Amino acid sequence: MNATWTNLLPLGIVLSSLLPGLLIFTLREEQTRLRVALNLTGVLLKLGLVGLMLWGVARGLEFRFSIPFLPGGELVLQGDALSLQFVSLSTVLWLATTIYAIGYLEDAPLRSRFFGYFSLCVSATVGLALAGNLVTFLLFYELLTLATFPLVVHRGTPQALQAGRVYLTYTLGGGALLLMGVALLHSLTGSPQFSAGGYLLPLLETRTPSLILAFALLVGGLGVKAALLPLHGWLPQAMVAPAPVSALLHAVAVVKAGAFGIVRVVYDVYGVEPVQALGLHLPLLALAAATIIYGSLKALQQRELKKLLAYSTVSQVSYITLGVALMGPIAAVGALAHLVHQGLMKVTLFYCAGNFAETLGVHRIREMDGIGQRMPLTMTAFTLAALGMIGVPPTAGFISKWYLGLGALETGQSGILLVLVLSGLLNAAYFLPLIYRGWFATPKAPWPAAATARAGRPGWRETHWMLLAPTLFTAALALLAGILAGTGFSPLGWSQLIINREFDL
Amino acid sequence: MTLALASLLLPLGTALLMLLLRLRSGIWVIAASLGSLLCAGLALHEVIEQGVQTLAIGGWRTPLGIRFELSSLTAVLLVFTAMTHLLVAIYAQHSRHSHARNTDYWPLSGLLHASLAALWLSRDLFNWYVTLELLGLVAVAMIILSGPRAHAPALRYLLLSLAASLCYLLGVALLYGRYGVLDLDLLAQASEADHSTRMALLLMTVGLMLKAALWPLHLWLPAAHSSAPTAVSALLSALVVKGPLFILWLLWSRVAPVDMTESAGLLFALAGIVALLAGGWAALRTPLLKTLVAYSTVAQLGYALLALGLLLRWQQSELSVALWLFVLAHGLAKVSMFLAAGEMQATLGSKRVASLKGATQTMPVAMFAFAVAGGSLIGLPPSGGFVAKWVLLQPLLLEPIHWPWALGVLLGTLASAAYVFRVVALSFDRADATPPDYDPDPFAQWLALLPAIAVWGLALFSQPLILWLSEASG
Amino acid sequence: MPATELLLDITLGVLLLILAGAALHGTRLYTGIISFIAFGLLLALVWARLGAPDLALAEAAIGAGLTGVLLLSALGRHADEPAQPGSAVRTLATLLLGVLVLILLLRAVLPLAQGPQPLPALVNSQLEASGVSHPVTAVLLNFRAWDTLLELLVLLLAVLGVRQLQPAGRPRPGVWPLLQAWSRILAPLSVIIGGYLLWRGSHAPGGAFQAGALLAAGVVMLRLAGLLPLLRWENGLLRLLVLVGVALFLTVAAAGAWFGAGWLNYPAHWSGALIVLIEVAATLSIAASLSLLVVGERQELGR
Amino acid sequence: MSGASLYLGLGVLLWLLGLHGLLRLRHPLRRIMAINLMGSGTFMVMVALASRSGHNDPVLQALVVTGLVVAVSATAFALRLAVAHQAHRSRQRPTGEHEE
Repeated sequence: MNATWTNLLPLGIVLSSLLPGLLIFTLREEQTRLRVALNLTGVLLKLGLVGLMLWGVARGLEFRFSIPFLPGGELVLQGDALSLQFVSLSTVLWLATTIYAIGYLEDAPLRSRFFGYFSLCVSATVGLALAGNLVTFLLFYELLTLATFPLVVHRGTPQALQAGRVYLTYTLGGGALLLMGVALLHSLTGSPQFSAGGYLLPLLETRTPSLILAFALLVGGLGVKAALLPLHGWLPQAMVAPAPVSALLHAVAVVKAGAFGIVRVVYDVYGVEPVQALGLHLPLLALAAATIIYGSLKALQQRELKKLLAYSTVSQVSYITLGVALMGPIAAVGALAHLVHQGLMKVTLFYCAGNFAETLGVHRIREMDGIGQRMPLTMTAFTLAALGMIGVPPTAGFISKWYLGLGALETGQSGILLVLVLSGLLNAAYFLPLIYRGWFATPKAPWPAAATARAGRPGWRETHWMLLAPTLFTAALALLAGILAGTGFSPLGWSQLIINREFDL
Repeated sequence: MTLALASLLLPLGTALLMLLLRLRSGIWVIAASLGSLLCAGLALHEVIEQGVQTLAIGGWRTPLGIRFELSSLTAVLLVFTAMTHLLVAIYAQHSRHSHARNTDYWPLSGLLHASLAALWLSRDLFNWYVTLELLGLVAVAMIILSGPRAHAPALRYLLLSLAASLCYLLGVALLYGRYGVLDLDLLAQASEADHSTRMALLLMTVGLMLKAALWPLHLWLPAAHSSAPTAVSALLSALVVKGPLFILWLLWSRVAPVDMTESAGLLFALAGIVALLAGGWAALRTPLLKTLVAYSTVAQLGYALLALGLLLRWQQSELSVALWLFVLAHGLAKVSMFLAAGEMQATLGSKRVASLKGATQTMPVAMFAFAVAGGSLIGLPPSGGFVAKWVLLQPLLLEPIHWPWALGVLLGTLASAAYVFRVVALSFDRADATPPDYDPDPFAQWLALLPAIAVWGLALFSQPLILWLSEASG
Repeated sequence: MPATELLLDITLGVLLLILAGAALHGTRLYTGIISFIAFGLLLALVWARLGAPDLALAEAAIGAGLTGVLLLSALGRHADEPAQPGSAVRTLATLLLGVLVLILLLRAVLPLAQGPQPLPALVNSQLEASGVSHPVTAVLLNFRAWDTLLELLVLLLAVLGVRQLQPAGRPRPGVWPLLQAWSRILAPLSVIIGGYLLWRGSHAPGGAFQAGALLAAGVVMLRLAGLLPLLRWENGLLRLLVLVGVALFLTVAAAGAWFGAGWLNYPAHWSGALIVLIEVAATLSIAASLSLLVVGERQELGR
Repeated sequence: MSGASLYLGLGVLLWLLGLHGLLRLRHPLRRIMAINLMGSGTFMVMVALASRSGHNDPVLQALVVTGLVVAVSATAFALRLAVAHQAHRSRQRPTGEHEE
């Protein structure tokens, strides 16, 4: 393999967070400046590299790095349009969350370990996004599980440990299923590169049972991370993790890894035709629809803000699966756009929840009464993101739901429209009261003067700037993604590009 | 071949010199292991370049003399043995808890190394009996280094090991009586499926399975391996139990008549699955740390047994690759696990698993080593354990009729995940951390991490490795 | 074969079985051990009957002598075991299983009374080249010398193993005067016989192991009589004695490999001399190791 | 029935007797003797095989010599180990310490 820059760029993108992460492990606790410097260098470098790759992919360059690994399955990292969608999202949100986390964890213990594993997680996510075949995908998928675990149990309390055990039980079980599925497909054809339209068509006739079982195993394994219905139990529990972890990992990296995997399996491994021929999309569709409704219903019953957001994630991530399972190009555009939109909105919501908790000690929904007067900026961001989640135009959430609805009509699954409408109503039912409470209810007690060192005062300095800035940044991005949806470089535009390539339109 | 012999002789000569001159420093063994590793590596290179080599010892051809054979598998095993010895020797030289001071640890470890090398090279049934006895005695002698508390398990191990040798020897006697030769290849050419051959194979199999602690003859292992000094536990689990396995594999894949292998293969494979589950369950239940690691050896040997069984049942020689990959990956991972466990146990002052609370803070590197090695046992990519499992799974998954076996592998994976993460999850408990008795020793912890990293590195090296191993099994 | 011989064989077999049963199940441990020693002696007779005088010599020295001393001295340490409650059902089940296994084994073993034996002829044809005229010695020290080398290592390992036990100083019983008197005669005798066996080994039954075992028996006897001073492990001479067999063997092997003839390949004209040399060294090592194994004490085996 | 067959059968019987003793008996000295019986049985099979058809097989006899050395070394080690174990136990018991 020639070591040209196009070959090395995917590796560079992975290493740009991996190496700083490994270095951070070796730092002593009090080397704060060096740690921050390493973190930021990694983030900015990665941002630059991703930008370079975006530019290249838009111009039709190919980025591919490979080393020999298993017989018939190399380790391949490649940058295509789909992977870049996820990579860009992760990188931008990593930037925001790193700043957020530095502020959030100021003076907390074990920061070297935290940031070390945090960088590893991002590396695994990016690697998973760039994975060029199933074996590579599997590898990063498992690494993501391992790197996330220490963050879930970071606080080291019995409660955190319990959540960690649950998390591991689910994800390792899922990992084992995925391993079996990948190995099964590998035994049939090896692990060729992901390609639009899949590579299993020739086996459709002869290996039907194997293909069906493999699909079930793969979706079962990926469904754990994507929090599909019977496999979602870990996500609400994992909310004991510190807020930046919940924000980046459980709203974006981990759950999206599952959803992204489903996209890859359906489009680039099986291909649309075989999936339809085997009738595999229907159970997936039913599962996704059920999860959407179930998650919303559960969210309605929650009293803690983070738990509510967690169930909302369960519901919202399944939109992506739903869009994929509809098997039409328009729905697919909606699904891929939602991958980004949901990420931006949900991360904002988690930042806000973290701000409330850190500044004023607010964890429960009841305690949010009148919080908008004390923290207007955060509450504004929260409102924007929540409206997006409900799907109010012109927010990003509206755009993706619109496309999903159109897609459902296009493929004749009009029942799905009903699901979308119902879920929108449910979303409104659990988000609107929050917005109402925040802005219009009167606080039960006066806000504490300054609960912690980083608590600010009302106005522009309502909380630590490192907590506030990322919140506003992502909220703005979520808004812009909706308003500028028509332009070529919006998430929607990019999704269109991907789908044109996938469906060969 | 000269290089392979040198790889055998260096540790042997060093051990004898150390005894004679009363040298007490581990430097000598480290140097000898390094030299042996170098020779073994060169021997491997030679085999790859020139193909399988044989040596008639003393110039006497078989059937009269004893034959050495250097295949690529043998060379890989020589490298593996030397590497493991080198890693463990560096640890033992450095660690405060190794029982290497004021004992015969060093010469014994040299003799262990030489015995293993002799076993890998030999292809003579009776010569294997002597090497098996050597292995058994040296293992027991090293177990009792840890003091009188180890005497009871050591005695039990010794007696069972002797009985197993005699089972094996009776089998050898029957084969010799039936065919009049002792060389493996000559037997392979002559063997027929008659009553004497069956009985001989049965006897030898029982003896070898007992020595290799293969389920259901594994009961001696947990106590023996967990009561040994840390460095010794590592060597025993990584290497000693693999010796009999090697002979078992050669016997069944070369000598046994085909119609016997199919039924025996089924039994082996079933025993392998049960070993995976029973060993995993026992590891999950035990309150003691080193016992947990020892039970994990029982469970992991189940994979090897499963691979052996299926290889015999379906006559698929590529499954030997899976078998030996399991052995290599398990060996390295187990070295790391035992060293980490021993170091933590000694520093935290308790043998219990529960004492590892908060170990990620008090002894982060050792705990990390334990977790990383555990990852390979579970088979997480990209570790050596993963590659081995992958190679094993390929033929299992290809035909729907074989899927039940894959289910067994899946369950085994989950069982190993359960016992590894039982420990790992506990170590994150910051609320109630066990304070260390001594200052943790960072260098020893890093040494424990080294083999764990090596086993993950094995994955990147897997393509040539698979090639060499499949050449040897073809 | 004549009926008398068959009768003798059957009698021997029945006696052996009775003694073996008594060794395991004799009511007192002491009885068991005595039966076991008697079993060893009888076994030596069987070896002689079966045309294996080499083995008969070895068995007599070991089975009856060394193992007996070891067992008896171990008995001093052990309390007699508590009687094991035996249930009739279990005994019956064991018996049935035993009979079943026995039948299977017999079916496998008995057909072997006629089997191919290519090796004896081959040994005889190569005997000239081996450097010795006794076939067993030729096999042990030339054709399968590698086995013998490893066997010496086994012996060494046993000594090392006992060393790790840090054996407790045995309370020395008052020496029995008669034993002292006898051993003054027997011990030199054992040395002489041992030397003779060693020398004879190259052309007739006998050899390093038998000679070493006899020498060891002599040493043990002298020690029990309190006539032999302790040799400390610190003493280089003792270590040299224990190691010389293996060391010399290995040196010869390595020299062979180095100077071209090949691993364990004796140069043609020297093979007889080299074998004798190795045998002498091996005898010394075997004698030293065996006597250490049997009567070695803390000072001899300790640090 | 020839002498060789007789001793072949006897050897197997001794081997089995030893095995049974090893599995059933608890006392270490008895078990060690049982193992020695197994050894003697095995050697008897080998020697009987060596003496079949009249002429002696020197290879088998040599193997038995080697086996005998191995067996006696291991037996001696086992006996010393049993003694040491016993000594340790009897040292511990009076002081009332418990083994784990």
